[in-house]
Amino acid sequence: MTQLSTAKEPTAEQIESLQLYKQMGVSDHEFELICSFLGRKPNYTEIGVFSVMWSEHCAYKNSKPILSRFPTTGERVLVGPGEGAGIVDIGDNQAVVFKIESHNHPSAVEPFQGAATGVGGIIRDIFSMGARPIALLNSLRFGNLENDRVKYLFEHVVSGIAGYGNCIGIPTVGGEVMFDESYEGNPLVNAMCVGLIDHEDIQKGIAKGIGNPVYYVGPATGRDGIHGATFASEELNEDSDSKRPSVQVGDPFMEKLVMEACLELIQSGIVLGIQDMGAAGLTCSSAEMASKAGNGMELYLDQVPQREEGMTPYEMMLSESQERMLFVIEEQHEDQAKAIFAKWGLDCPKVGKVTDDGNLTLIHHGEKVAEMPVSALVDECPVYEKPSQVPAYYQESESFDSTKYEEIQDLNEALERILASPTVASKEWVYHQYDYMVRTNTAIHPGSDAAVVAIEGSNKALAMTTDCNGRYVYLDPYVGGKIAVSEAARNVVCSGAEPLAITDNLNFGSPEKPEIFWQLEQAADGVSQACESLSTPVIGGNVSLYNENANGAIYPTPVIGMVGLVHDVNHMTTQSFKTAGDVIYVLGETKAELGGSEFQHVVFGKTEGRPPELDLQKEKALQAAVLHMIQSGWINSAHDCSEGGLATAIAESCISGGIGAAVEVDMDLRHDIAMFSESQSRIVLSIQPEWQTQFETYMSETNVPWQNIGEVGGEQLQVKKQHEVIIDASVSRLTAIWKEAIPAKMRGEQS
Amino acid sequence: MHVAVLVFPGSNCDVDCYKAVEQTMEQPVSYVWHDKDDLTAYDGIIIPGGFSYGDYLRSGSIARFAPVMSALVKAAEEGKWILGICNGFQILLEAGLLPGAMLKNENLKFQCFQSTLTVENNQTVFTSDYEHQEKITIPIAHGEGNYYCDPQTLAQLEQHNQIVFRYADHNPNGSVDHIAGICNKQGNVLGMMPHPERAIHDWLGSADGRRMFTSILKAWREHHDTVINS
Amino acid sequence: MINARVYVTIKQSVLDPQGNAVQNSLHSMGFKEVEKVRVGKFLEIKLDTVDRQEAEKRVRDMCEQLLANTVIEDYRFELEGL
Amino acid sequence: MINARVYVTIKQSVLDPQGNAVQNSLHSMGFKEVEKVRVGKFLEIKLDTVDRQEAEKRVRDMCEQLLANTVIEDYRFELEGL
Ligand SMILES: Nc1ncnc2c1ncn2[C@@H]1O[C@H](COP(=O)(O)OP(=O)(O)O)[C@@H](O)[C@H]1O
Ligand SMILES: [Mg+2]
Repeated sequence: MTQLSTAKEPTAEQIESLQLYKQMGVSDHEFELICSFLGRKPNYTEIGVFSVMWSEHCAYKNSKPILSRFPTTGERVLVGPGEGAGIVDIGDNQAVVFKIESHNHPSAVEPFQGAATGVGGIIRDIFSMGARPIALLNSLRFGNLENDRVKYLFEHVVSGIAGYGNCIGIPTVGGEVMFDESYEGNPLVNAMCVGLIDHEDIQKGIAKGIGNPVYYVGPATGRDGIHGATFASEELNEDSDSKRPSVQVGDPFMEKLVMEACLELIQSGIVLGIQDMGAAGLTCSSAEMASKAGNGMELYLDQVPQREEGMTPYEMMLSESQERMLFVIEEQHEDQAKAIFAKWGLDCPKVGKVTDDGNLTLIHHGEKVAEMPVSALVDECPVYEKPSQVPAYYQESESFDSTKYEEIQDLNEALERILASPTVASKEWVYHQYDYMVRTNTAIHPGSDAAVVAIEGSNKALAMTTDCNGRYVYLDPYVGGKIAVSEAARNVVCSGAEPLAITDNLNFGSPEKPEIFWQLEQAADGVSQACESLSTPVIGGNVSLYNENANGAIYPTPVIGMVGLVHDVNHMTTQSFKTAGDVIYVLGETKAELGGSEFQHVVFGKTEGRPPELDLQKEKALQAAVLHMIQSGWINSAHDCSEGGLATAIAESCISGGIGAAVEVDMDLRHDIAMFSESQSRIVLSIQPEWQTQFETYMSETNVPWQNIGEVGGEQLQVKKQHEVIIDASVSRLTAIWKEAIPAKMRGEQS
Repeated sequence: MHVAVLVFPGSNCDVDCYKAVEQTMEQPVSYVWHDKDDLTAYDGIIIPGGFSYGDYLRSGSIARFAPVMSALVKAAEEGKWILGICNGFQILLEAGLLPGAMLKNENLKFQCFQSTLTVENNQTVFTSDYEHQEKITIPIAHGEGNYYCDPQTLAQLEQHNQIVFRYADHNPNGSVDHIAGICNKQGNVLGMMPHPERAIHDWLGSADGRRMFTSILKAWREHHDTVINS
Repeated sequence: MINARVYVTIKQSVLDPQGNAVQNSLHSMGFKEVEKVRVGKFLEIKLDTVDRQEAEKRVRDMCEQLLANTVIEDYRFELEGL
Repeated sequence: MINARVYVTIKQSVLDPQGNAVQNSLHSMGFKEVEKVRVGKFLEIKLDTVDRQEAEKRVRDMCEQLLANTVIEDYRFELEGL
């Protein structure tokens, strides 16, 4: 191997003797392995390439054993984890493609661009499968919104997401935002994209056919984002600021052109393999494409478009410049491809060739500057079974009793405080900045349980949501994991859809800490259990570890992105109460469960104890019943009880319907607990009186507990319990509180 | 009636406009690429929303130099009906086919929601199916919809009844005199920030946008009949 | 090679939403001495030309046609030979 | 009264999509001599103060805290006393 002509770079000897590989996150043991795979010491380019390929972000070296627990197959699953995105059959030769991805660390450093490029990246994952992206969602976590830095992050993350999605013209239809001190300094920014595809158009990222050329499309490669993948695999600390040059800038206009051109190219039928350049850019896309085909690849780096002068192979290979794609076609189709790209004002230089030697070989200025076995890069990164240990806080919480808090008397005030809590308050401030209507298929827009996007030319639609309550997961990762999946499914069902599958984003602290690793294992088991039982396999996902701040790890947050199928658009259902006189029911059972609740947090300033329990059999029965009744046409509104409990759920149905309700519950619980407990597997329904008999007959034949709790109508939300009025508030007042909470905080007003 | 939907790099409501024409007017409709220089085949031309050329620099500023724009100017002079929606409105302003200019929304944020408009002029080919002063619900989705013109221009707009739509109860962007849409003096070129093509079915939140398209069709039929009968 | 520096500013008579927003933020951050903020654009353009006079004409054309919208914006520019 | 003129530019190594778009557009309009365009911001700030040294410090703070995003932008400014 020739030494690099770039004299400034350290030599192979220096890399070893000065242990320079350690700065790149490569351990001594890994370095030895790399030397043995190469049969010599790596040069600077090679160690750089290995370091990103063997980072957590690309190799999942700490999380592989966890991910292998997930159920990933099912009758409808066409493509499971491993490709850019998973694919699920929805009948009529169509399929839905979706995936979620995190951009936490870039967003902590530069929120606008960090979030924007997160959106850009996940869109590329979808269209590189051959699918037309039809919707975006995002799941966000920030610290306390009273804090100025948090406001800054929130403001810019949201405008970054808006800036990218609006410009490219894909509607952002849903998501979630939660605020908790635990995310201070380490916000979570997870973006999800959903696409539609015909079966025959499904693409794989595979470098097929020895001798075939490899093409590059997209803007020139610059020095941005170098080592982004490693950055994502480290804790944030004061040094993070010095890593700032790694910030990438997104260009959604460019991505729109690349997307349209690639979809046209794919439609032309000549593509053999295509993959986006995401984390670790050229390195990861080339190595993975070669690996999947069992081939090698040679890259001519001089042909790679470069934004800056004098870029080294190391820099080109590690750059994370955005909006770039790599694809393989037969040489004879080159003119056809060039014509398609030219129409969109793009060029597609040939930058490489598929080879049979199993190596990733880099040629620069006529010299071979790196040569590494593809299999070593992609498959041979050691996988670690980290030690795990039950954290002390978990053991202490065993003996927690919800009734230890003094009873709160003024439930009007408590409800108002919960509605004003940014986690529960209206997210209009967020989604009014998103174009959620473009493409004119958004049938249920943000503001209900799950968003619904109609499938053009059919009678079907797709429901989609993201969910996770990190407080529950923290208190009991196993139960919290189950709840995250169940809540997502419940949201999808409430919108009138059959849950299909999930994508997950595991946002956790440092896996080097045994307590964190335990959280990861437990949460993954909970997610798996729920997926098994609700028949929603995991078709893809993303892992983001090392999410820590000065106070330690964030709450473990396995965000679940779920998609469901609405079989008939007439089944679409929203959470809002519709007509005076409709009868209100609550399905499910309310228990004394305040651990991890919004009530506990808002009123007592605590997150402690046990999270709500969740019985998957009961959950499944509840969802089946509700879906059946929605499909039977009996249901006017459906809303699941989540943060803030029953009182909040009913208030939300009133607010979004602009109408009151008179409710009377019969529960053997303290008033405050009855109203704000976050017991799982509950749904609030409203139905027209004419369906009452069918409804009650049907429900009596199920095992699902249900109660007629009142009637829609008037301008007040009044709740009685055991004949006593415990809540009585005007809907307009509640609406104002709920809508104004976030805007007021963003204007800097004191609450 | 043959309708053209212009497509610039970065247009993203082109598909929506195309569908709206199909679903409301049931007339032939074609996408016309920005590099074409002939629009003679079309009776009506829609400039859709989106982010032409990324809307970098100023919204609509770069699109205005596309080859198709000289054909558009010609079509406007010939009295053909031209409807610019959102980014299309911005392009018409930059091209000087309509007076005034667009500033960033007052709160500097992109804003997307249903807005209530007052129909100020129902005497145009685009609005004859509405009542005068009718309140209609049409969504907005823009970051630069803060219409500005100087006082003289505003007076002229008033005088010639060129203000077609105003925001009724809440001005979402700070536009002068709550203007949401204006037409040229001849009345054949209309630009508006709200998206009628997004309001053509109740399940989309409103069907009030349908009548813009049916107005155009009605006008065309009347026009056509006069041509045939004369 | 000539460098042009182009300044595009919103006309005095036109409301500047961005300037107002920046001004408000600065106030609430405690910069009470700020009386007025106007936000404009600043473009740096490298021209492959040596003829200063020609460059001046060309840059003016660029401004008139594209870089500024003279309905709401003023512009001025400086040239700097290399 | 002191006037500050603040120039905020995108760092050389950072992608400038706006600059690229303007550059392409100028090319296709026939301004072939244009080699490179970078688009930045230009702010004019009126300060109610007389102390130049103090003003310098304050404007620097404004730039660092709000006017420039120092992750991707550079800034410089000039003061002009009245
Ligand atoms: N970041 C976001 N982006 C888009 N929509 C959002 C976002 N956050 C919340 N929403 C929307 O606001 C509504 C309420 O969200 P949430 O309180 O999480 O609902 P639920 O508890 O039913 O899951 C949902 O329709 C959701 O899609
Ligand atoms: Mg939820």
